[in-house]
Amino acid sequence: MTPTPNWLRRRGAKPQPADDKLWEICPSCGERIYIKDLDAQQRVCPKCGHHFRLPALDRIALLADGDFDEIGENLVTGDPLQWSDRVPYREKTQGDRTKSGLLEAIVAGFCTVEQIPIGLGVMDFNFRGGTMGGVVGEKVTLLVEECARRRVPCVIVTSSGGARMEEGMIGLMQLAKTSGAVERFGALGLPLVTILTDPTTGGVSASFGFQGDVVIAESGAAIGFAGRRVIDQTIRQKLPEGFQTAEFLLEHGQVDMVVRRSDMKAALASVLRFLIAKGYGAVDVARPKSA
Amino acid sequence: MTPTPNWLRRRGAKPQPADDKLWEICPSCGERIYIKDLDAQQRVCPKCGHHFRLPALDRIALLADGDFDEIGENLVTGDPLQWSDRVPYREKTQGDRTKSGLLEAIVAGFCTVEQIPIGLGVMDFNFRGGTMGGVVGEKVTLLVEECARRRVPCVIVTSSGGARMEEGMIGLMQLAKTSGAVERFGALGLPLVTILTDPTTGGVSASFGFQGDVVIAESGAAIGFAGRRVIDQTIRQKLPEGFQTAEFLLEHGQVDMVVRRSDMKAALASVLRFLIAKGYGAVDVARPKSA
Amino acid sequence: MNVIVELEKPLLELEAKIEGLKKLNETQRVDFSAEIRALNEKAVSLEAEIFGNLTPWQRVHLARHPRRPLAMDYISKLDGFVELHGDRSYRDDPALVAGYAYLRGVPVFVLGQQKGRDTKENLYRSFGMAHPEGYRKAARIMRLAEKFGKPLLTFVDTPGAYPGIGAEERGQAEAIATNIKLMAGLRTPIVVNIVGEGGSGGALGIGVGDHIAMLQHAIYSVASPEAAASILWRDSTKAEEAAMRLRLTSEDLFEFGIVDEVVPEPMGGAHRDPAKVVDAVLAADARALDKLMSLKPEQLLDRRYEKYRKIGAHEEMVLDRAAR
Amino acid sequence: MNVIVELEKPLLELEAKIEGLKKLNETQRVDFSAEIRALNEKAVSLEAEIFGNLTPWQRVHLARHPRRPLAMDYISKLDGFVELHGDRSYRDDPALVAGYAYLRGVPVFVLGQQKGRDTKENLYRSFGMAHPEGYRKAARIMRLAEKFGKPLLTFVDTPGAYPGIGAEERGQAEAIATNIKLMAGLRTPIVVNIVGEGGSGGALGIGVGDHIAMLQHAIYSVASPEAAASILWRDSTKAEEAAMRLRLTSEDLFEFGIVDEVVPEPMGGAHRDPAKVVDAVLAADARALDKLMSLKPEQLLDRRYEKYRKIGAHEEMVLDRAAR
Ligand SMILES: [Zn+2]
Ligand SMILES: [Zn+2]
Repeated sequence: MTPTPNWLRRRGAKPQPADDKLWEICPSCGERIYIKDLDAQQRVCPKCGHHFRLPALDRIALLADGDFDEIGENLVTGDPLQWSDRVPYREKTQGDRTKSGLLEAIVAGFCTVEQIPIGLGVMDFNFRGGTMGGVVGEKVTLLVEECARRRVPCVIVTSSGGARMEEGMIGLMQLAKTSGAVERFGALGLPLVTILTDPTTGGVSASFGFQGDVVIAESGAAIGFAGRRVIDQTIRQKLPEGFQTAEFLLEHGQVDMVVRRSDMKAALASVLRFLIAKGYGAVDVARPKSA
Repeated sequence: MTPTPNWLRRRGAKPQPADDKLWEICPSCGERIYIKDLDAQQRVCPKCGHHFRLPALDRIALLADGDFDEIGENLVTGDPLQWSDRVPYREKTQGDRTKSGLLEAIVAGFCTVEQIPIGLGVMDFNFRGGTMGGVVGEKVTLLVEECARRRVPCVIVTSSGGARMEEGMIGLMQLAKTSGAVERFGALGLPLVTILTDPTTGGVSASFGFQGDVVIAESGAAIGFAGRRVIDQTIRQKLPEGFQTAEFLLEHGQVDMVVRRSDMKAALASVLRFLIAKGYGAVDVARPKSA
Repeated sequence: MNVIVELEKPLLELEAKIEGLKKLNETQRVDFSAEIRALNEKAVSLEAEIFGNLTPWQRVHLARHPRRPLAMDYISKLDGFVELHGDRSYRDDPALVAGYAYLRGVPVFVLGQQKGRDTKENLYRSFGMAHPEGYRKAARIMRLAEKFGKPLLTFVDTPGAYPGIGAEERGQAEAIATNIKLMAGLRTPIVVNIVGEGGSGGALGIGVGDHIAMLQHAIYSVASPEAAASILWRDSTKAEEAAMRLRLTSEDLFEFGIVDEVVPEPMGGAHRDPAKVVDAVLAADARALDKLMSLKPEQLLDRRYEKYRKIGAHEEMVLDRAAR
Repeated sequence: MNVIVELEKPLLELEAKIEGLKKLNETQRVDFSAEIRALNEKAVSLEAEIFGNLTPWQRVHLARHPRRPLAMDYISKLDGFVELHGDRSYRDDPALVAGYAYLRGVPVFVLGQQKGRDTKENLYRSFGMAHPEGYRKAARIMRLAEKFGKPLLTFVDTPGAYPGIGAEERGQAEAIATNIKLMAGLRTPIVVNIVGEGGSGGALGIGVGDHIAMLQHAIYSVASPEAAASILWRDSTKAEEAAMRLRLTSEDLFEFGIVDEVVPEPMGGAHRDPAKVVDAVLAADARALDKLMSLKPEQLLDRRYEKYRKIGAHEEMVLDRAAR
């Protein structure tokens, strides 16, 4: 991985894992890998190529050329349901902050990818399983709206178990809220490219995840609508080999391409460069309402 | 059936069948039916409800309230390929004229259906198996263009084996020509309703047949793209029960409804009345280019 | 077993007894009117006792009551309903009914999630859980509604989108995502009715609109209580607790600004007087449409955008490096 | 067996002999140049003899020649081709390749019907016969081309749309009908290349455009000769006769105004010099695009409409009641 960029240094040190684990076991081939080796390899198993989940800041470092101007960085959830089960929701999110080093399950901002200016949102599974509550919905909406104002493409990297239970219907409504922003954005002739990474299910796949003009899936990612457990309980039959993997979705016509992490930046840049290239006719773009 | 309307009397007597058959055998139940009984029953088997094919003029009499103003009624094919196999194409079409009482495989014009003014095109299987050559394409195009000018819905009743072999690529190009007209018509916010009757396959199903805003299939009609023989030769396996019937297509999501002949006029009028009813907002209709 | 069906048993027995007495009163020429009056009073107080203070879990069961009016009970009371079938690509999905009709003379396209009344119909209708082809049929109808300038009326009643192999293979997520975006930008008024169960993204797939009316005892939830319990605690038997926490009742959602109108039900729930409830819902829809039809398309779309734009629950944190 | 493969055998043998002599000439230091010259002259006259006057049926086989350049041979010579997959609903169809690339610096969306080079690949690609999901993938790409203002470049090479149970169940007719209408109104330039077999509606499903270029020895027919013979005479062995009557060569179609440009092939067909043919096709496309890109959308669409509007073959008959 490239040396830590300035914006990342400004954010402060990466969180330390709670336990002082030195290595991880590859769930695919069983290889025992030193964490610092894994991190140096973009968290891809050096033996079998299995893609471990990537924290949002690492993903940004992987895709952005250099600086990253974050937006909505100080938004935190208001706990609208005053939720408390074993542990109050506010305590849970406090734990997620420690675990992920983030205030919420998405980091959004502006950067360039191979010199192409874009808005970039990256979800992080370490924060509440990447679930979408009011803050994720708000930040995605802000990002898309700001991309529209700046007339730049929008890229969203998803990793999410769906809508966040602890915010109830506020969570579900973020599907409609973000979709409204995506709809207006698309009408301007600007591209939304989504990158679905492990895992992308539920409300995030059923909203902006699959609303991309081009939908890229990362190798091996689990992608779908319903979770495996729910499907198991409903149909009580064996699921097919490779069910809900990126490759399975490609075969079933659901995604444009499956890309390995090492090729992701180049693939994304190629798609973006093409979509924004000067083509035929002037796309009928309304002027922005505010600068 | 209602008494012969004026426009039909003006066209002259119906053609007499070449042989002096008095009865037909129902292909579905084997019942022997006197032809005049069959005609009196809209050519529906009184025993099992099997729908025999309906000549274009009978179909118009069934659907139109009264008068029918024909357009393109004197168009005949120019034999662009100078086609001759066992019999020259010009002789074949001469035979079709005698058999069908028509100059070509479609009759097009304007009428009202339950007081709703529409353009109506009706294909006739007795003329070259209802195939589409240059004349059918031209008449469909004229009809759709004239519907656009008059701002009335367009209804097309199909019965066709597809593009006409004897006109070669001129025939195939009618798919593109008619589709161009349908595309412009649709952009005006005016409805195209198609009624697929037995049989509708090949180039007609693959153009305006399935381009209707609402697609109605007549009970029991064979509808599809490829002919059964071609499919048999390609896959060499048993075709499923009821394959390519109207009911099969309904189950597979291809048509909006399956309607019996006796209910067809009411069903069509209901759809048209709804689609043209004053709704929300002014549909952004460009003014016609010429009156 | 439905807990409401259990709860209401003594009430139904009492009512049967009253009916019996009434019949005797008429046929036997014996005067039971005093007894009837007493039993009626008892019934009213029993009803209030049973239904006066339902828990969220009981409300869930009321929303799933086997005799509760279903989508087609509303749709069939519109004038001249005609069903339109198919997604034009794969299959006609009976779990999602589509068509056109007239509401108090206004031509509308209609969508509804339809459960079955018995096992056979439930299998046919997949218990009201639509497959991707159902949502794609709905998308086709939405586009027709826009093209022909007809408002869209939807009736939501689903445990959720169907979770199965074929549904995943054919892109359940994509189908719902497409519909939500389509409804967000549809240039015609959309009135949504939550009449039974509003289950998650499967409900929202026909549930984005300008006016969201919800029956008093319908529920609408980010996930079914069973699924939520399974997701939160890996224990679907904790559904009752989930129901309590999820804030899925009409009162909750009205308070959150997620539903615009709560349509009252008779004491004991919609199934106690279906005809009246159907009328009340359609009357609410007619009022809402009347208002929406007067808006220009741009107003309508701005209003719809703002409606969802403001639903959230975020606070600004004073940035403090130590807190991160 | 391909009749051209048979016909060209003596020529290939002669050419092998010449190659052998050339090698000897270089390595053995014996001068065979006179012999080589004589054999070369013989080869040229043999080539002219074989290919100078092909029948339509032989032309059909030339268009189906196993070594003829296929869609991907053209597409892979565009700059930076990236494949995009899937119809987002059912399946990615390998018979219809989609993606984007640059043609002489111009960003274009690309569609091509791809046959296989061997049995295995042919099974994978369904012999270049697309299913409905292939046409629906194409439709998705067409809409992207319009949304992002990129011209569309298509390469037609198919015996026809796949005729099978699944294809019919999933609406082959609807899929093609949708595409033809979509292309008729698509607000971006469309350049179509008929490079091998143009088979019926299956070809037209990606074949409506502003400029139709056709390789000299490609064919384009209302139905394959075999299917036409079967339809006309219920005898598919009469395909040779059908080929003759159908007027399916580039010369015929240029005369009818159905193709706008015929791209010449080397003597003997495209497979005799694939690189040169691929270059010639892409050069023709670049010229066509250059012209089309200067038109305003309304001009472009009017021109496209008129192009197809005028294809016909009708005469006016003086109405005479007796003749009817
Ligand atoms: Zn590994
Ligand atoms: Zn019969």
